[in-house]
Order: sequence, then C-alpha cells, then structure tokens
Amino acid sequence: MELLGLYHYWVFVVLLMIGFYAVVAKVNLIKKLIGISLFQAAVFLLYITMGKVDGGTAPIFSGDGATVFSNPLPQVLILTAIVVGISTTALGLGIVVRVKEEYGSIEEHEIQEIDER
Amino acid sequence: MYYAVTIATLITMALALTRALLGPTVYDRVLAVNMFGTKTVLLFSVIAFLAGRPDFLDLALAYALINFIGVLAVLEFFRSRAARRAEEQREADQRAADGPGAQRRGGEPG
Amino acid sequence: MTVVFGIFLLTLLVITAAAIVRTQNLFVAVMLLGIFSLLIAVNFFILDAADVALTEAAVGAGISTVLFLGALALTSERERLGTRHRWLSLSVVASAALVVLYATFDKPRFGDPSAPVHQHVAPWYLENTPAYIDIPNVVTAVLGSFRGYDTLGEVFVVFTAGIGVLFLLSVRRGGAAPGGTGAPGTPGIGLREHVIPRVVGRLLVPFILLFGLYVQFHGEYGPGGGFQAGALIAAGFILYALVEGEERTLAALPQSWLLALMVGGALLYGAVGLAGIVLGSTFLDYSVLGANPVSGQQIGIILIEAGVGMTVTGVLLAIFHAFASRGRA
Amino acid sequence: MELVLDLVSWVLLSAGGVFVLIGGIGALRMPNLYTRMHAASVTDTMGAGLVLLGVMVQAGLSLATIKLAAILLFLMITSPTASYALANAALLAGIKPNAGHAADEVTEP
Repeated sequence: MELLGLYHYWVFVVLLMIGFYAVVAKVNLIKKLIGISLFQAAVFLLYITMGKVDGGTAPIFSGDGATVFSNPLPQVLILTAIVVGISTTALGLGIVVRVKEEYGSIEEHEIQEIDER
Repeated sequence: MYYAVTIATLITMALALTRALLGPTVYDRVLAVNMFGTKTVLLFSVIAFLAGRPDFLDLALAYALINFIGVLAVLEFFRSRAARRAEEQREADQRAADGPGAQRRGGEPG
Repeated sequence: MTVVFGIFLLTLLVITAAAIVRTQNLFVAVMLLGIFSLLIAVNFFILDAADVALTEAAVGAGISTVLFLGALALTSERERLGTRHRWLSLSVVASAALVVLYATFDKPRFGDPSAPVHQHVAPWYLENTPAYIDIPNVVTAVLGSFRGYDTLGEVFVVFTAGIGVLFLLSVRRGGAAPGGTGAPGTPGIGLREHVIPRVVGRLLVPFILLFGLYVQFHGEYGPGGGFQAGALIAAGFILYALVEGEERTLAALPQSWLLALMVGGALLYGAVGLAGIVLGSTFLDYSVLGANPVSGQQIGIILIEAGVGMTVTGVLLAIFHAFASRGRA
Repeated sequence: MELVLDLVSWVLLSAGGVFVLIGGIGALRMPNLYTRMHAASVTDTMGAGLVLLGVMVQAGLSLATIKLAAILLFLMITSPTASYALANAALLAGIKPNAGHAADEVTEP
C-alpha cells in the first residue's frame, strides 16, 4: 500500500519521459509539439495529484456540510495553464506552418540540410 | 450500483481504446474516439453521483455538447483533403497536357 | 474504490501516450491525443479538480483537435523520417527518468493530508474565503482575487500568443492575399452538402453559447469561470464555422470584433486593477469597488472573469480563423 | 415507495451497464467497420439512455434531473448524427460494407 501511494507519481514520470522522448528523438516538428503537449499534461497531472487530500472533495462549498477539501491552489495554477498551453501550442503550430511554406518540409533534418546549402 | 455501472463504463473505455490502437482504418479510430467521448459523458454523470456532488453534472453537459465538434472537424478534414487531392490531380493533368516542357516542380511529398 | 478507478485510468493514460509517440501517422496521433485529453479530464475529476476538468473538456474536445487538424491540413499527415539517434535519446531519457523516479520516493504518500503542500497558504484560502469574498467556489476566489495578479499575467500570455499567431499566419503568401479568392476548385471550409450534420450543428450552436454564458456567470457558485467559458464559446463558433463555412461565421462575428474582444478583455482586467488604485487602495484590490469590502470583491471578480472570458474567446477564435483562412489562400 | 424507486433505478442502471458493455465488446470484436459502428451506437443510445434514466430516478425531482435530461437529449441528437457522418465519410472514401477487413494501406492516409 505504501508503494501504491506513489503510483500517481510514477505515472507522472513515465508520461513526462514519453513526452521528453518525443521531443528529443522525433524529427517531425508536429510530433515534437505533440510531445510538448504530453509533457505539459504530465506536469498538470503532478500538480493536481499533489492537491488531492484523502476523503476530501472539490473545493467548492455546498450546503451539505463537507469539511475536508482538496487544495485549491494547484487547481488555480493548472486551470490557467491549460488555456495558456493551448495558446502556445497554437503559436508553435503557426511557426510549423510557416516553416512548411518556406522550406517545403517539416522534418528537422531536411530543414537543416536546406539551411546548410 | 453506481460502482457496477462505473466499472462497466471503464471496461468499455478500455475496449474502445483497444479499438483505437488497433485501427485498422482511420474511420475505426474516429469511431473509437467518438465512443470514448460518450463513455466519458456517462462516467462523469455517474461519478458525480458517486461522489455525492450532483452539481458537477455541468462537466458531463459540456462534453455532451461539444464532443460532436471533434467528429465534424475530422469529417471536414477528410472533405478538404479530398478536394485538395482532386485539385492537385487536375493541375497535374493540366501540366501533362501542356507538354513535357512544364515539369512538375517540387510537389507534395508523401 | 475511487483510487482503484484512478489507477486504472492512469494506466490507460500511459498506454495512450506511448501509442501517440509510436505511431508514424500524425492523423492517428491527433485522434489518440483526443482520447488522451478525455482520459486526463476524467483523472482530474477523480482527483477533485472539477474546474480543471471542465477546462480540459472545453479545450481538449472543442479546440485542440480542430487546431491540430488545421495544422495537419497545411503541412503533412505523415512523419517521413521517424526517429533519429534512437539509442542516444533513449539513454538520455532513461537516465533523466531514473533521477526523477529517485526523487519520487521522497514525495509524501498520495492524498496525505499532512503533506507540505497543504500546510502553507491553502488552508488560509479555504478558511478565509467565506469571510473575505463569500462565494462558494474557492478556486474562483483564489483565481480572481487572492492571486489575481498571476491571472492577469496568464491572460496577457494568452493575448500575446494570439497576437503571435496572427502575425505569423496573416503574412501574404506568394503574392496572394490570405483569405483571398483562392483557387476555384478549393472552396473554404464548411459541410454545406451534408444536410444532417448541418442541421444538428446549427441546432447545437445556441445551446453551446448559452451553456458558455452559464459557465461564465455561474463560476462563483460551481465549476466554471472565464477560461472555461471562453473556450466553450469559441468552440460554439468553431462548430458554426464547420457546418456553415468560415465566411458566415466571420459575418456573424467579424475579425475586428475578435480583435476588440482580445484587447478589450485584457484592458478590462487591467482597468479593474487600476480602479483599485484610483479609489484609494492598491492594484487589483477590489474591496473598494463596492459598498462594503465583500461586495466589492464580488464585483471585482465578476468583472475580471468577464475580461478573461472575452480575451480567451477572442484569442482562440482568431487563432482558428488564422489557420482556416491559411488553408484556402 | 423508496424501495420501488430504488428497484426501478437498479434495473435501469444494470440494464444500461450491460448494454454499454455489450456495445464495447461488439466494437472490439465485430469483423468490419460498419458492424463495429452498429455495435458502438448501441452504447451511445440504449446504454447511455438507460444509465442516465436510472440516475435520474435516483436524483428525483431536482436540478440534477433537468441537467441529466439535457445531457440525454443532446446525446440522443449528436451521437446518431456522428455515426451517420462517419459512415457517410467512410462510404465516400470507398470502404465497402461487405469488404470484411479493409486493408490498412488503402485507407490510412
């Protein structure tokens, strides 16, 4: 049970590393952006996991006398980060679209070859 | 009883995910994504009651309303791709008709 | 029992993520990313983060798939070169993973109420929200008032990203004006010939917009607020654009209005902050806005949430139109 | 009365759960796209309808019931439309309903 308490963190590590691997190993620029999205999602998951309290409920008061609430602060940070994340991903996609128009490719190595010519 | 429904929904989600991973055609994957979306609506509604917070049904309502957009976006993607390919084909035919002097320049790869 | 559900869903999440990275077909990767978003939203909900789950729902189901597909339509659907330096990358990733894994053993157990993160300011927020602001949703209270300065920064990041996309994608391409007439064989987006989706889509749009407004103004009492509402309203307009074509959508909500929404929302937020100074308090202190400090706080939160909603709607729709009009230029 | 309501919702929920599960198995096991689509639409209409009705009976007359009814209504409108749109797209792309396993290379972009 003690180790099961760490399962959420391990999932965070695995997701983080899957995203990291996509960013460093994949050549395609859109795949790299997808990797960044996964990386982001892993960090979101870590924050929300840390905010959870045993037997707690969402930090929204209702009339039914619940007294234990999960931590609202990580939720605030992640809520804004999700919208910021999609905006910055869109910016990245915009850059990729422009790269495709200028170079005719979105594969990193081909772009480097064209640059070296 | 909510637990039984939740477990059934979770198993169905896993099955839908398997279908999405197996394919074999892209339409199977789109089907699986759509199915996954409706299962998420069910899961949200049941868990809201399981946790004793029925005011959180807003989440299920949000998914019920906008899950549809994904499928339409895919449909639009297929439609515009077909239109684009037809256009490219037409241009290629045009160039072929113009004669061998007008070679196809750096076309769309893959 | 809920913990077991959570563990099951997290396992599915890892499988999905691995499949996303493995596939060479970017279209399939985007579809799987949709499933990933649904799964992570359910996880957030199980971890008591209803507001975050609603945000992920609005963004993941409504916006993210559409944007990625728009980018794929403009670039390519396949990875051609796949992976380079596989073993080098794997060893770097594995060593990083070992370091982070080692760190997890010092983390407090999942759900531990005595974890350090629950000792600092969070209990203060939970205890004092009823006295200072008196709204049921503590997340909105922290977002709008206690940490309003952070949120102002986030709104400006969203705003800047939107401006960046507009700069990048409204550059003229090969002499042709973007969004111009285009080639005759490639019409703009719109599923006009599909009657059933068109009718159903048009039927849904008003409900989505109404629900968006509900989320906007109910954010003090339940899950919701400006960020979620902005994404939902943008999703509603995107649905309209998908079924009726982009021109009709731009006729309903012109580009100039979108820019006005983007700028106006950010300015409204800043103006509420400055109003605090003008009325004799500090920046973003809403207590002086109303007859008494509590109602002042509530007025301030409603105003800044409206600003957030305006900016997010404007930015997400402007980004969507930038990608869509690039497709037919 | 309480017992009757519980019993009704119990029956509805378990029937809904069974339909959801059957649809899920069908979506995995059926031989080609159109039959899989058929199985999946069972979960969207019958399964979801019964489960939501069961939860509605539990909720009684409250705001939650109205929200559940709205969810049910939107699901009933959107998921058949989505199935139709998908089937239409697949048919136009040249997947024959009797083709058995469609080859990957033909249809994956």
